[in-house]
Amino acid sequence: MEKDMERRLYADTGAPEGSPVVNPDPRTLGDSSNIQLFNEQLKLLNSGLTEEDRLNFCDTPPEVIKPFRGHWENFLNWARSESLWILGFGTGCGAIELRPLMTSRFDMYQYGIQPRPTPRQSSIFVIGGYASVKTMKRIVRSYEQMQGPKFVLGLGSCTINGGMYYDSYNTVNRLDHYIPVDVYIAGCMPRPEALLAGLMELKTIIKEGRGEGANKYAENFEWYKANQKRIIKDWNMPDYNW
Amino acid sequence: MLSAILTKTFYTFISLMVILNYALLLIGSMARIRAKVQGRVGQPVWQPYIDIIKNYGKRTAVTHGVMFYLGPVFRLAGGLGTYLFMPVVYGFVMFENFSFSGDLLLVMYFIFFGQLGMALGAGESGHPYSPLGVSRGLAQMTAFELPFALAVISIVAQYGTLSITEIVAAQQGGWQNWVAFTNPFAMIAGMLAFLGMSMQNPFSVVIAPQEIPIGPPTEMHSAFLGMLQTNRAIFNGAKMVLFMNLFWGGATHKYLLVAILIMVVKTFLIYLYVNIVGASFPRFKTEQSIRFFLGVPTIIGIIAVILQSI
Amino acid sequence: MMTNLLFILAGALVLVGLWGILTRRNIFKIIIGFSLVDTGVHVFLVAIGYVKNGTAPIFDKEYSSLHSLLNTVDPIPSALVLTAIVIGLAVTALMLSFAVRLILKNRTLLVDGKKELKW
Amino acid sequence: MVNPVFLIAITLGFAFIFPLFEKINPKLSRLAGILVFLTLVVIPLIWFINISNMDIPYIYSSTVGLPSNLTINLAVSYMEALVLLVVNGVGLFVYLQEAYSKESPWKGKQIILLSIVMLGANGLIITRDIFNIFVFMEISTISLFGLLSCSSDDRVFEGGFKYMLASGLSSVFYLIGIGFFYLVAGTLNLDALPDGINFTGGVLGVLWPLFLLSGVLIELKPAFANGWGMDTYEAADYSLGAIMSGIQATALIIVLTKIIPLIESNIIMPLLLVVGSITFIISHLQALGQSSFKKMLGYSSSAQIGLVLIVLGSGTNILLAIVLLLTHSVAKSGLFYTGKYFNECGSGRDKPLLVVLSSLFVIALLGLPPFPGFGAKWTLLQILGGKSDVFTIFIILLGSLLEGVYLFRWLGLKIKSDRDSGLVVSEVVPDDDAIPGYSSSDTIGVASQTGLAGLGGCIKVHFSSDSFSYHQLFPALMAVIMVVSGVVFNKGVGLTFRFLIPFSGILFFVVLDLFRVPTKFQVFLAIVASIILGFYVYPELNGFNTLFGFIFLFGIGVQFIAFFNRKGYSPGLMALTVGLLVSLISILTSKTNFQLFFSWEMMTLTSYFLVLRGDNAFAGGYRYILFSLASAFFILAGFSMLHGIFIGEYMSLPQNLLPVILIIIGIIIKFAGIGVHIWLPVSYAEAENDVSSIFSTVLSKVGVYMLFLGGLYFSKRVFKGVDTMYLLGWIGVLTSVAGSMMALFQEDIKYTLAYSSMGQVGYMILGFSIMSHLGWISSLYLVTTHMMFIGMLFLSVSGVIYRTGTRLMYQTGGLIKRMPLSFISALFAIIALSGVPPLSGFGAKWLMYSALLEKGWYLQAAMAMFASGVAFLYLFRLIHSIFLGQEKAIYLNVKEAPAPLLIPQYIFMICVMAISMFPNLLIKPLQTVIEPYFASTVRWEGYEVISALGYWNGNAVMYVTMGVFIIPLIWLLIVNRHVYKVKQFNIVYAAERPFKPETTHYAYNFFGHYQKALGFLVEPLISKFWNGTGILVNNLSGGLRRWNSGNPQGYVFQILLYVIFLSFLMGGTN
Amino acid sequence: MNIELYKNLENSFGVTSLEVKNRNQSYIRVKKEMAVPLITHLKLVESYKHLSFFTIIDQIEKGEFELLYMLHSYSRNHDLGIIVSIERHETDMESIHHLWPAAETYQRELREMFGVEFPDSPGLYENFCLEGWEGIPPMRREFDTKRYSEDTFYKRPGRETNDPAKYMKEKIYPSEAETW
Repeated sequence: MEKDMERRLYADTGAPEGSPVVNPDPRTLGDSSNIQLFNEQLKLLNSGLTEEDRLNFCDTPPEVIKPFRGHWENFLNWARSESLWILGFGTGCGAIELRPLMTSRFDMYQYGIQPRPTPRQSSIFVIGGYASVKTMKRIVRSYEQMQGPKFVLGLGSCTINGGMYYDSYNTVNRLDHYIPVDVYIAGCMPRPEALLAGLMELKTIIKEGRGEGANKYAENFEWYKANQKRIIKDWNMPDYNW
Repeated sequence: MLSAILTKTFYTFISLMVILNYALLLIGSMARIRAKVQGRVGQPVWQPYIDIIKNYGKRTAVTHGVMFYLGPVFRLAGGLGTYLFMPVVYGFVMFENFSFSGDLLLVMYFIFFGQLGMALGAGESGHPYSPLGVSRGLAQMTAFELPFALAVISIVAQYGTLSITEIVAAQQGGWQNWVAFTNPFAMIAGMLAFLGMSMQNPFSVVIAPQEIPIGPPTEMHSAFLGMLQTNRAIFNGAKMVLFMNLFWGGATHKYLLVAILIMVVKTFLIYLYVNIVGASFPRFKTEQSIRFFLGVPTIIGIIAVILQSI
Repeated sequence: MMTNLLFILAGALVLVGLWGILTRRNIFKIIIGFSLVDTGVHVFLVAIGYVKNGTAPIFDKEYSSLHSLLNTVDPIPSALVLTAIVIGLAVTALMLSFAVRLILKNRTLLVDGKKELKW
Repeated sequence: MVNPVFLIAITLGFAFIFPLFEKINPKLSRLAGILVFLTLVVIPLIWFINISNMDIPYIYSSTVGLPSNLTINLAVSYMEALVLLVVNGVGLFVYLQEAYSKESPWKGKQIILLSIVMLGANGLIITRDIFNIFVFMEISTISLFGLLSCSSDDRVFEGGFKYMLASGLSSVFYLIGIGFFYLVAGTLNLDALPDGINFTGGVLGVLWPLFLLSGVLIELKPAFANGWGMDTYEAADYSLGAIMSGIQATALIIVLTKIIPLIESNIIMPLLLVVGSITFIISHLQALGQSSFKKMLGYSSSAQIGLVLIVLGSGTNILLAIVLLLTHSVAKSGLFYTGKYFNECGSGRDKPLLVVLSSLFVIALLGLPPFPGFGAKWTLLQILGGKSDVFTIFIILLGSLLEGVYLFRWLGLKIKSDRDSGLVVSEVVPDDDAIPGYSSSDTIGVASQTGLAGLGGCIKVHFSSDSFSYHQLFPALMAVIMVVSGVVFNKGVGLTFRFLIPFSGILFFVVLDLFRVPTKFQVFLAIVASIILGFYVYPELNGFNTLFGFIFLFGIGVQFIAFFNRKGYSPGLMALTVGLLVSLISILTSKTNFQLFFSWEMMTLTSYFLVLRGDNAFAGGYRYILFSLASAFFILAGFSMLHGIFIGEYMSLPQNLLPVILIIIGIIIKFAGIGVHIWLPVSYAEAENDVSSIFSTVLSKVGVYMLFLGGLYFSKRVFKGVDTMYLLGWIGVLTSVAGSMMALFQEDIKYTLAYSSMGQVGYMILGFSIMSHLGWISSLYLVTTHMMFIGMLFLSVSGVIYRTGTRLMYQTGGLIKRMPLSFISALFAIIALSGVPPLSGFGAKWLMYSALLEKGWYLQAAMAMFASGVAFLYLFRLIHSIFLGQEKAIYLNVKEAPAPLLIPQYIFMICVMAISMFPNLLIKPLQTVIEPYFASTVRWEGYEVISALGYWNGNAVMYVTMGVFIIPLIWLLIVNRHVYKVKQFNIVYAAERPFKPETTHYAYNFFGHYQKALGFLVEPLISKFWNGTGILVNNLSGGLRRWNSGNPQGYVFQILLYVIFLSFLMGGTN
Repeated sequence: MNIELYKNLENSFGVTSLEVKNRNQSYIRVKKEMAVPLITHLKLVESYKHLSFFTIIDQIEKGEFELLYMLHSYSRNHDLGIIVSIERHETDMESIHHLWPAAETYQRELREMFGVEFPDSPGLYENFCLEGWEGIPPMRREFDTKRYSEDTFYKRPGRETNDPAKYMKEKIYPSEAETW
């Protein structure tokens, strides 16, 4: 049954067969150019904000939080994987593919997956299709507001390489340069089954302890930030959105 | 003295464990039942456990201030308190909790404790949806409190006591002695009020997913949310136990386990009733909800009171 | 008879005077009306003390007897009238002076020609 | 002994010689004038002292030395001496004012004329000859016309002409009357009236009283023939007004008292009563619609004369009439003068002396304590009540209320600040641009300034030379004399020395103000004073009194600390507050009805002036005083019909229903029961913050105290088949529902709190009306604890207002970070107030519901629960809108509330916590208090209180609550490993970022949906009703005003009509 | 389009080159300075009360922008397009927001996408779609979007691009393709 689904999943897409794309290693992809993020006390500069606004935003950078060791962490990872709460933020056309998952045909609830309206409570962010620069800004903010451990699922070819909008002045080509992505699902658009398969894949990743996107983001914070700031011109948010 | 305290602590712990686990399973199974009704498979029965564990297991959290931090604590304390001031199973010391320190009025007012704390926590989060949800919830609360109060007053008038234990005691001796049958108007008013109290459709104005997604706990997450979920279980359990005690004869048997089983069955049915109503109706607007409760249920409650006082 | 006539005269004077006060709008006519009323009252007072065929109330040797006392005109009303006339004169004079000032100010002879004070 | 004729000789002589003097040396001549007028005062003083000391009933003199029937007699008794003293005193006062006035001082003819006016008045008072009365009447009127013609306002000729016509007519009538009288009596000498003659037989017997009375009454300007007099008042100078109303009218009343005994009492008494009542009510109504101050006072004089006529007509002691008359005479002339100064200087806010004086005169005029008129009115009503003359009592009180309406309106308008719109603005939320200087950079400066304006918006004083002239000394002297005489008189009526001593505290603080002692030091002294007061009254207190004494003393004493927050001088503040405290305590220590009512009125007055200190308090103060007066008058009416002492001896009182109803209505108005509540929110809200806190905590309890004082007397009274207490219970519960509902929809914190107090007092009333042990305990428990937690809440909010400068809740927000201590205090207060366990508020709720259910008042219990739910709503709204949510940029630098505001809060909080932990600390004393009335229906097991229905263990609840709170807290602290403290914009905002706290803070129209559902309950129907009543009265007044058309002939016609009316009255009674 | 109306407009506003697409749709051209008077006239007098849309066509070959105001008349049941040519380097145009408040949104968009300025139009410089865009407006034809994308966004190596038509012919519908 599962195999069957997987077949269907990849049948219509032009993307190569195989497992979802792994995250790039940031260190191989250039430096954080000339964007200064921190001051001497390792506080965020929040240079996009006015003096007045800075009072209203927290200026703590994200931290790498070490997981527990051993069975306890495995147990927690199991719980995390079995209780995936999706952030209800439809960033692109792919968001429409989320709806069928809630219906009785696909019923994601049986896998412990359910939608949540606020990033604070969600653990998985489904980027539904192309991410324009304008949306990217909101994606970044929402992603940073989620509490770790948190996972990102890139849905559709656009998130992988820009898809049919690869030459648009306004669509990012590689999502994983801006936020860490755990699973990509190729297709334009992938069907709900594909999405479901991607979620299952994510579950295994989490259970294996590989779903450390949040820590990766914190670790490579400057690189991600530089990439984000490179495209988001009017950065009027704090540097890290708690 | 010390041994008495220790015993009491132990009993309290047992009592809490029972209600927590039962209520979590109840929520899980009810979700599954609803799923079946909708033709879905539905989440596992133990899904609430996983969710709570996951939330407690979150690695980071943010706090907006002291009240935000304490809000869920208040909420849980409210739920625990409400539960602990009631006898759960009639006739067993282990499950009489702290019902000796206050009567029905205490329980009714202790419900406010958690709500106030939660409201304060939600308020300090600074998110506009939180107070919006709180204001809706409080407004609706005053409305359903009226029929509920009338029902309670009717029962008090009927039995001449405010003690829950005594109310339960007065209902012993067969189903025909239950308030539900000796004082049906009070039961109807109370059960209608219970719909509002459990915040399911059509009275889900607080969470209101389409308008103010999730309402008060918008900013609540991680362990805070875990705490709220714990409370949701315990508080729900407490409310159902309260209604069981008030209207449905309480739970009693000479064997403890059987008594608990009776409690389980009765509360399950009460919860089922709420869910059936919830699954069948769309949501009211806040003002419609208020008008609803101050309409028919209140009139029924008044009838119940008048019938008892003449 | 004579006394009654005097009373009637007094009453008539008072009524005429009042009529004048109430119906005339000319300020001087009102004052004249007022004088008429005054005079009527004076006549009334005099009439009270009147004794038919009485003599003037002057004390001398002839009138020392009780009998003669009964035939004198009652002196008290006369005294009253004298005082009242004097006072009435003063009031009328003041009234006239006020009236003159009023007319000069309002440029009208009518008493209600220009009302500044009311309600 | 001085011969009375000297009075006439002196004045006349002075009038002749003065021109000569003035030619020689004007200054000296003026001094001589002082001497003469002083002599006029001294002579009656000597008489007065002699008569009272030497028991000489009469000083008698005949002008020519002939026997009394052949000459004109002058006679002075106790009464005449007193009246002369006052009238000549007023004369002296007028002389001093006018002869030494700065601009256009009186010279030559005016002073001569004044002297002759005095001659006339003195003559009127002392002469015993009917015709001589006429002469003096004419002398005084003619000289008055002379004075009028010297007036600065040239409209005076119009007015004077009308006056002349009218007074001419009246003298005509009087002459005719003399004629007829002479026909009947054969003499005009009052002391030589032949015995055994039937004065009133036959036609002549009707005619002479008719004409004599017409003559005198018309001169007294009775309604509905008084228009001419009012027109004269309008145009005449202030001094002339004072002369007309203070000197002439008084003298004429004395004339009346000379004529009255001649006429059979069954004719004259009803006549005077009718005439007086009509004049009293109609003139007050006419005064109500006046915009001209002088005319208003004129009508008021006319009305006062009406009152005196009522007194004369009711056959009570003539001395009462005299006292009322003299009070009126002095107060009215004083008011004419203060009015003059006010007219010269506009708003009186910065003229403390003027404000004080005019307040005193207004109070004296209204017959409120401590002035003689108060005792007189009280005695009068007692006598009337003894005769069960309900109608007259009603007329007198209604008239007094109407008088209060316009006098306090005038006073308020004079005292109000320039910013005060004079309207009740609670319903209108100001525009957005009224948000205090959001864009400005030094916003905190603005905020603190407005905050200061709110708190320190006191009557600013500067005794600079231009605002203070020695002219004001004379009114001041008059006021002092009046106060002293009032105290003496009221002492005669029934106050004891011991009772009066505490009131000297007011004087003490007034003196401190005069010496400009800083407020902080005064506050310190006030605290000391309240402690002394406590020791002073402690031996006299027992039972309820001890409890309420504790509440009053402790409540106010603790809140005195908050006054330390004031800077500089707040003149009058401490005097009034101490006065309030003293009055409250005196209410407790009163032994007689009179003492009780005296204290009650003192309480009303001091609190009224405290309200008026607020910046926008005109409307609030106005409503406050009107409703308080109405309340006091209802209570007064009740007392007067009680036939016994109200305090503590109710069981022996006659079982009349009417006084009970009246007293209860009075109390309902005082505690702002539903329907008569509209005064409460606005006055509490517009008073200064620390003052409103005292009002809400302490003053609101005084109505409850009165109920408990009446106690069982009120119970078991059946009104149309319904127990009055049942009705009162419903009023209580409806008040609490209404108060809570209205508190819910206010944007203004102080209005919220004010309505909240109203609702809570409703609970107390409900508890009382249950009339059972438990009910009373619940009521008293709530009284005590409510004092504490509303104090916490009010002071906390005061701190916020002080720091932020705004009272609108939605403008603040997120202040928890800036003012954590205030927040904690407010939090505890709202937990307690809303009755959430484990704090003491739950105790109150538990006791009350137990009592209600025990009593069988089920629906009331349900309503009370509903109200308490609603209370929870507005309390949450309050704490959320102010302390939680988004913080505004302008309040970023707001500091914690000042310590003087925090300390009382925390004192209260400690008390609340203690009571919550150990409820028996409070309940057990309450039980002993109630023991004499009801047998206890609760019993104790340790900390557990057990009623017939349920049980409550405050101690155990507290421990369990702490347990269930602390254990989850510890769990949370363990589980939460990495918690990041974030700022206010770090919220989930639909992936956007917030830009403005103003639009992110959900606080405005917080319960909009509730308003949609239940808003119809708070439609301002009651306000509409009262506004409608106000408009109705105004229209009535307008209509009555129009009767006086200003046409001289019209006035003549009115006079004739009046005479016909009188003749009907006399004929009717014959 | 009613020919009399066209004649009228020709006389009064110098309208040229009527192009009738069908019974319900016509296009006319007008000079830049007469454009707004003409539109005002059409709205107020000639019942073209509805602004269907307002857009720009970049005629880079002619060196001009064609502004297209599409008006609709309900009574005539007729769409009238008014084409106004402006120089590509003189990109100021009179605003019509006073006629239709909605025009202000169009103008905001056109300012952002083409860099055509409409002085006095409210909120003209507020973000419409792009946030903080720098450089030449992206809808201008001299803007090379592909190069911009390559410069700005990280290209993922290994991506193949096919011509859709060719790809469909070859891979998806090879048999039907012959019949096309």
